[in-house]
Amino acid sequence: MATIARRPAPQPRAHPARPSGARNRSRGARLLGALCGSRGIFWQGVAAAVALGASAVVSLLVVPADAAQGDVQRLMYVHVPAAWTAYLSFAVVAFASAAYLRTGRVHWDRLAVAAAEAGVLFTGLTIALGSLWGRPIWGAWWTWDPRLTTTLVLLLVYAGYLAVRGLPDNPDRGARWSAVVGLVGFLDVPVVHLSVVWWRGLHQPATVLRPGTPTMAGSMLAALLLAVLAFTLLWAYLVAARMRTERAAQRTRRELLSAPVRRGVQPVAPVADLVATAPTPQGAGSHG
Amino acid sequence: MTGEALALAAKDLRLELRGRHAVSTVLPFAVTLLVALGLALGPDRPLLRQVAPGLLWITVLFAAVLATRRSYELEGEDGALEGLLLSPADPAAIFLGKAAALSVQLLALEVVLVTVMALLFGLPLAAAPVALALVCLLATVGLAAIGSLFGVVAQAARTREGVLPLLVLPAAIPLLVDAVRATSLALEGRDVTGWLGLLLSFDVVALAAGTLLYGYLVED
Amino acid sequence: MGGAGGFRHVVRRRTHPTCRIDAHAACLDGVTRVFGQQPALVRVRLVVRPGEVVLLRGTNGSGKSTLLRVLATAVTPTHGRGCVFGHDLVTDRRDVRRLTELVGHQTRLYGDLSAAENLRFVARMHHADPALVPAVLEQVGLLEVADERTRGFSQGMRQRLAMARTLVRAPSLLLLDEPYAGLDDQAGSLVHALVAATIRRGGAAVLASHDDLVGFAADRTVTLAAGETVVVPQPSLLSAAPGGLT
Amino acid sequence: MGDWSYVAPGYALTAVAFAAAVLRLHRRTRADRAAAARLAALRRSRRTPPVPPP
Repeated sequence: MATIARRPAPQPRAHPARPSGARNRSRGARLLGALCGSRGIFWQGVAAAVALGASAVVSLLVVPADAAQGDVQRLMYVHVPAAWTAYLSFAVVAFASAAYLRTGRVHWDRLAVAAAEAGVLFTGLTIALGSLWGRPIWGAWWTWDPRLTTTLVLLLVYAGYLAVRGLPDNPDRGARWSAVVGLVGFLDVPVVHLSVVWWRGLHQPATVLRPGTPTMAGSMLAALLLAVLAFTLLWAYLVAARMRTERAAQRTRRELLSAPVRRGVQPVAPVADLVATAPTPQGAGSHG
Repeated sequence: MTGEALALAAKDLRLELRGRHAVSTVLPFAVTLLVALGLALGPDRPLLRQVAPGLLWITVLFAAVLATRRSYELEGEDGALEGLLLSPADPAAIFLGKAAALSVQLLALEVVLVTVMALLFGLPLAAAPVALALVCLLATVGLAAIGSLFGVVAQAARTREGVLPLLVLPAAIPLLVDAVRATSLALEGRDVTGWLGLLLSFDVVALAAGTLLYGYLVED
Repeated sequence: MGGAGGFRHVVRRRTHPTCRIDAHAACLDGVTRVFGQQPALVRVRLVVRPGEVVLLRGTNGSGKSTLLRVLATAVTPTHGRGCVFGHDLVTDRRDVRRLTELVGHQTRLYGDLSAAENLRFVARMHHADPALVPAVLEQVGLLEVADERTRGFSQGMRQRLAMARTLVRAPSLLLLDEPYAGLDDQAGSLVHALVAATIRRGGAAVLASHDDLVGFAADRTVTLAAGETVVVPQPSLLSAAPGGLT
Repeated sequence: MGDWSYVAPGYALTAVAFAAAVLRLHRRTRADRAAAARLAALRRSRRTPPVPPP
């Protein structure tokens, strides 16, 4: 019987407009992909470490102390970049939350979570350093300075963002709730700042804490910009690494739903320890 | 859309008149808190008059949290909230209806609280009654908007206890600051237009956020 | 596209082409739904044609209620797609909600409102005619308690009121979750009248029930086990021989 | 008035905070990698045809 000539399986015709394979992704996407790959993150970490080291050396030793405040003013080189990074991550949380609500893409939510967690770190640091610096200058650990108070409100909003994530049993819903809290918190910040400025009734010019006034000595400004760059690099590293862990956690969670695994595992506990306690697979395959 | 919001607000208020929860629990709580705060600060009348606005708005804030929780509990009792969400009504209409009903309840509460404070702390209400009324109105609308927005989160969350204050209080901080300052200025008869503008901007932000984002909170 | 208010946020899922045609009253295409870690529904495929009554059978926790709640858009499917009368379950929620009514053990009533007030509120929220309320109450036999608060009603009376709500709304897709629990025979016949009315209107009905339908022919029976549809060979006329997986 | 007793704790606090954050992330990455490995093993074992029950 004539063997039926096997028609060669139709090759998956690459869509003419979009050649398949890595080449079709735009240059930006490829660069982002490289940055977020585990190797990329490692080099980000190294760059951040180098920049932080250099900035510490410069701001502690090289730069002259401030005429009025003396060495205490060196705290500016950590307090101001921390404040800048805190507000940066808050803006990223708000933007990513809005994008997640708008498009429903999961990577926006991961970016929002990563930025929120980094935000909590830097906001807490800003407040601690701010009061540490305020102590010798204003003689009090806490003054209702508009910026410090707004940063404190920022910290409360971050706490709300992270607390709301775990509330519903449906992780998608938790992500949506936290996105809404992140957005509402972001809309709050300008009103908070304005209220506190009026509330104190003080309209004195920017206090010495406010940087960037060109009157600062050239070298100090350079040291400050280096510190800001270093903090931003570290922030980028923390966010990128946190996004990878979030992606891995979500992948594991979805993995647990795939049929072969599901039968072997009775998922009740959270993913991390759940996998650790997963019983050794029964059936012939178990080689444990 | 407005028809549904009005129907919902009317239903909420009728439920309130029937259940009289605000009158029977929230009001006594508020007055007790006020008196306790007053006692804690001592009999010194000028001091009391100076902190009176702060006491008023702290009490209203906590009363708002209680009233919001009660309003959503009534919905959740028999799954009525899900009935609302499964109706073709736009989530924004549900939000506005709840916020309107809550505002009316809180305003009624404030009228009583302000008169009680006027008696206890000897506040010169006659100084600028219109300004005072405007401040109370704008502050209450903002508070009701935040309460209604986050109330559904507290109702649907697994651990219900501490969620509502955790979400409402940080968001209400600017409102608290503005209302206290505006009230004290109003009592002294000074100009409050700047603060009213700030309160108004807060209300616009809160209502806009509520209208746009309520849909995301309620969908499962 | 009347996306439900703020819920335009949705994973950009195109509904399966075959699903879009209006021939289907409801269709689920590989719907999975996970609660926390427990998958309640796993890749369920279901097609309900207009005029059809589908009976869902299965043990407790087999996913019957979740399936009804997914069809009623009370719950979003984690994976997979579905549509009701051509409206996608995830993007065209308001249209789906205009057409479907889910009656479960929760009767969604306000305790402090009277029966009539509850129904008038439902009529206004669903753009139905409030004048229908007295007639409907009479039909479910609650006319004499129309002005009493529902807080004092028994479970059976509350479920009759829930059915009255369905009559007021006149939905196209009727989703009944254990409609017979706690009902006497007379109320049971009300359920049949309700389903028959929906079918006459060209709608469809999906019932989840343990006990056998007395004097009632479901066109098709779907059995669920652990969230997955199980093909069980049995005659479709249930009243003939109660079988299937129990 | 240049007083290092405030600057030193400030920088120390910053260094400790950063180190803690990086360490936490590193530990999580390692835990995720272990989880992924376990799952892969579980999936591989599942794929081998199970021996028919006796």
